[in-house]
Parts: sequence; C-alpha cells; structure tokens
Amino acid sequence: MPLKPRRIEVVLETLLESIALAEEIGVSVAAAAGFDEDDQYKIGLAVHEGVMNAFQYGNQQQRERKIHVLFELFSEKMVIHVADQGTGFRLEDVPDPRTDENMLGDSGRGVLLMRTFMDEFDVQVVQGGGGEVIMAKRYRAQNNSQAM
Amino acid sequence: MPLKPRRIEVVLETLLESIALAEEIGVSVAAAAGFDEDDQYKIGLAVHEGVMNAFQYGNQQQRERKIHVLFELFSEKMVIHVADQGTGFRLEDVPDPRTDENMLGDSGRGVLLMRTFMDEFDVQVVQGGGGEVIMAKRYRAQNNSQAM
Amino acid sequence: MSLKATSREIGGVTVIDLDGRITLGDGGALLRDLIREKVNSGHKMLLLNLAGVNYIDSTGLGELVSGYRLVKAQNGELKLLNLTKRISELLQITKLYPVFEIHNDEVKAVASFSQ
Amino acid sequence: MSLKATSREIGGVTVIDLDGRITLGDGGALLRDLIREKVNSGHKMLLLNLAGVNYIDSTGLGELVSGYRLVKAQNGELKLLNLTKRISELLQITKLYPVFEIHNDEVKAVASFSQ
Ligand SMILES: Nc1ncnc2c1ncn2[C@@H]1O[C@H](COP(=O)(O)OP(=O)(O)O)[C@@H](O)[C@H]1O
Ligand SMILES: Nc1ncnc2c1ncn2[C@@H]1O[C@H](COP(=O)(O)OP(=O)(O)O)[C@@H](O)[C@H]1O
Repeated sequence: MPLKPRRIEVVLETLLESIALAEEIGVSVAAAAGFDEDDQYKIGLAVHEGVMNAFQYGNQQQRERKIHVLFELFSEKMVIHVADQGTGFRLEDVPDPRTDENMLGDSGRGVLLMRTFMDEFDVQVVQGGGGEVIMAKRYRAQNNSQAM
Repeated sequence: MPLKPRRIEVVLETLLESIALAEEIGVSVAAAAGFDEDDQYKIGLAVHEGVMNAFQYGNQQQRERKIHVLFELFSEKMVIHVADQGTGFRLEDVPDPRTDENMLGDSGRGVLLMRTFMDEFDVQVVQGGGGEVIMAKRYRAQNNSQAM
Repeated sequence: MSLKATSREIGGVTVIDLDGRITLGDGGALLRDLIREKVNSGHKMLLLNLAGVNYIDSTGLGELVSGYRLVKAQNGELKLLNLTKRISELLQITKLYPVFEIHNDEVKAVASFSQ
Repeated sequence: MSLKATSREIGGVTVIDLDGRITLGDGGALLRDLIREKVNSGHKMLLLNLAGVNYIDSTGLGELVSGYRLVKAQNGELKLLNLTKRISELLQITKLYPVFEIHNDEVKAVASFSQ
C-alpha cells in the first residue's frame, strides 16, 4: 500500500542544546507512531547521535548553520533524515570501533549505535552539499502501526 | 542585552495527530528553556490550542497544507509563532466566551486560554497570506533563563 | 494519552469515571457519545468523576458544556466530581465554574441529586 | 537531565556514584574532570557506580574508555559497578564489555581491588 508518509520537519540551530531537543522530539514522534518504550529510546539515541555528528563534524559548531531533521511515518516504518550543511562523509571511511586497534579509542561509536539501533542506515550527500544520514525503524509485528 | 534568539522551527502536516505532537514539542522546548512544570503545561496547552485552530480554521483540515511552529528563545522570554495557510482572522472578531450569551456555547475558548496562559498574544496575517498567532511567555524571576 | 471511561450506577445516579485527556478527537468524542448514550437510555442523573483527568482543551470544555445542556434539556442533571487543580483553573478562566455543580465527596454528590 | 556525581572512600577504593546522563557536554565533561582529579590526587582505585545511569551516548562511552586508559597508565584500576540493562547493552554492542571489569555487588567489587 503506497501510503503517503506523515511528515514532521524540524529545523534546529547548531547548538549543543539542539542534540537533546532533537532526541526528545524523536522520542515524542516515535511514541506517537506507536513504538514501545524500548524502541522509543533506541530511536531517540539514534537521533541524538545523528544530530551530535551534524553539530560537530557537519556544521563544525557554527551556530548559524542549520540542522534539518525530517521524520516520515510510512505504514510499515519510520524514516528519519538528519541533514547538515557540512561536506558530508562516506560510510566506507568510518573505521569499525570494535576492532582491536580501535577498541580503546575515544571515538567512532556513533555510527555503530545508529546502525545497531535502527533497521536501515545510510549516508548521502544532499543536493547543494551537506551531509545527510537516513535511517529507518520498522514497526514490530505486535505494534499498532495505525496508532498515528 | 539584544541576544540573538535560539530558534527551533517545526513544520507539520494538517493532521489531527499534529496537535498533540506540537504540544509535546512545545513542552520539551519549554523544559529546555528552564520553565517549571506548571509553565510547561501552560505553554503546551497554548501551542495545542494554536495548532488546533490552524488545523481546523486556518488549513480547514486539508492535509497537504502546512502548519509552521517557530519557537524563539530570547534571554527574557520564549516567543511562539503558529502559522497556517488559511486566510487569517482578526482578534476583534472573536467573541468573548465569558459573556452571558456565549457562556453555554460549545466554542470560543481557545483564544481565551492562549491569552490567559501566555504573557503576550497577538494575531497577524503572514506575508503571502495565512493566519499567524504570536505568543510569548516571560521567564519568571526565579527561573534560570540561562538553562538553555 | 487518550481517555478511558467506565460507568457505575449508585442509587439511580450514573457515575462516569474518566481517566486521561479530553481533547479534540478520541477523548472528546468518547465523552460526547457516552453522555448521549446514557441520556438516550434514560439515565439523566450524571456525575462525571474527573479525578483522573488532568488535561482538557477548549474542545473538551465545549464537550462538558454541551453535555450539560443536553442533560438539562431532558430534565436531568449533570454534575462534576473531584476536579484536579488544572481543571478547576480552566473552569475558572472560562467562567464555567459557577455553571456546574461541583463536588469533592462522592457520597454527598450522589445524595445531592433530586430523585 | 544532567549528571550528578558523588564520591566515597571505602578501604582505599574510591567509589564514584553517578546519577543521570553521560553525554556530550556537562555529563561527559564532569566525569572526565572527576576521574582526572581523583587520579591526580593519588586515588587510582576507582569504582564507578552506574546504578543511576540509564543513558550514555557515544561520547560518554568515549569518556569511560579514556578514563580507563588514564587510570591504567598510572598503574591504577577502574572498574564498573551496577550496570543498568541499557548500559550493559551499549557496552556489548561496542565490544567494550570484556574490556571493563564489571561488578554487581559493591562489597565484592571493593574487595576485588589489589591493594
Ligand atoms: N555529519 C557528518 N559530517 C561529516 N562527517 C561525519 C558526520 N558524521 C560522522 N562523520 C564522520 O564519521 C566519523 C565517525 O562518526 P561516529 O561513529 O559518530 O564517531 P565519533 O563521532 O565518535 O567519531 C566521525 O569521526 C566523522 O569523521
Ligand atoms: N488559525 C485561524 N484561522 C482562522 N480563523 C481562526 C483561527 N484561529 C481562530 N480563528 C477564529 O477565531 C474563533 C475563536 O477561536 P477559539 O477561541 O479557538 O475558539 P473555538 O475554536 O472553540 O471556536 C474561531 O471560531 C475562528 O473563527
């Protein structure tokens, strides 16, 4: 059923506070979409990590650059886009933090958490430049995807 | 101190669910701005009423029309704009629901609640048409307006 | 998030226990239908227990008023029980507080109905 | 929302009770400073009690790892106590679970330090 997704767009400034705020909005949208508490947490953390990277790497903490978060609620899954005004990055260039050499490094775990907590994860360069991560979480069988 | 406000923009479709969602986002933003629980509730209800009117009267329940909610956090107050793609309305035309004739009517209490719960309230027609309510809540003296 | 409603009969009075939010959509519609159904089936002494209701929007206030009018038109009575602080405040702001008969004690509220 | 940290000394071991979120900003920085301060003042046997921590982001995980490295480099030990389900899951996903010595019993955890 090619249902038109329900869309919620959020535009945030590049501020530290935008990370927790986007996370909370993500949790609200996930709850409204019928995800259970555990999935709400996972979706919230994925949004947190995506927006944190947009803040740090993409927009390099330049406040006037925008962070766009788009939630699309399809009948079978929720899709989240986090786009920044940086130069983007390629997934192949992100080292796996679980290897022996990287294990004790301070960083590199954000992408891993997003990939693990969401069912789909991809990185793109948006039109006109800017990095974008696109991730999706499917409704579990017992969930009521009609809730919202 | 003419501080640049922190801005959070939210764009929603004209759907029933957008009302509660905007309200929840409003509560999150208010919490992040340092408002106490009572003020968070009042701000949330004001957003709820504003978006409900945009949904019903402004956008006349036409899904593809957008509802724009903008939160601006100034150093002394939080300003909220709720804009729709309708034809707007004038505050003078809204009857007072507290008069004897209107008392037992089903409607007309949304604007009254927004006015009462917020410190400032105004209605405008946005550029290119569309109704917009603009409301503000000041931080109380004991609030920590630096929280966000 | 939405509204739950259950009703009980006590000495000719129908007590409707409400729990949740009364807003545009589910909650408001449920309350409206329930009041109508009660009145249509001859139950005209209604006591709405709002102890579990902490949130009503302007639409929900409208439902309370139209319920009140409907019951009154049928020579019945609709009263409110156990207002939370927030609901009490909303009724005061909208000047609906004096319109309704409001109780804090269920036994006394039930006894107050003229039967 | 943010992190609260208090520390106690038990038989030569510094127990740091953490409560809140360990994320980029306040929480992460607080933890980093606290560990550094403890190590600099000669307290190298650290037990982080995470019972009150239900949320750590990738930056917070990074702080745990760099705390661990710092303490180890000074010939000390940093161990974890009382992981919540979510934190345990995060350590497993990132393969940090085997890196840390993890305890559920404070008395046994304190006793486990080589002194
Ligand atoms: N939005 C982004 N723009 C540019 N580079 C990014 C972005 N997000 C992630 N990256 C790159 O991917 C790497 C891995 O990110 P991540 O897994 O979140 O770990 P960490 O942030 O701890 O380094 C980052 O170090 C950065 O080089
Ligand atoms: N966004 C809007 N666009 C057009 N008209 C509006 C809008 N918001 C409010 N109004 C007008 O103002 C009136 C009063 O609104 P309100 O106080 O919310 O009460 P109610 O919605 O119960 O009628 C509405 O009946 C409508 O005519």
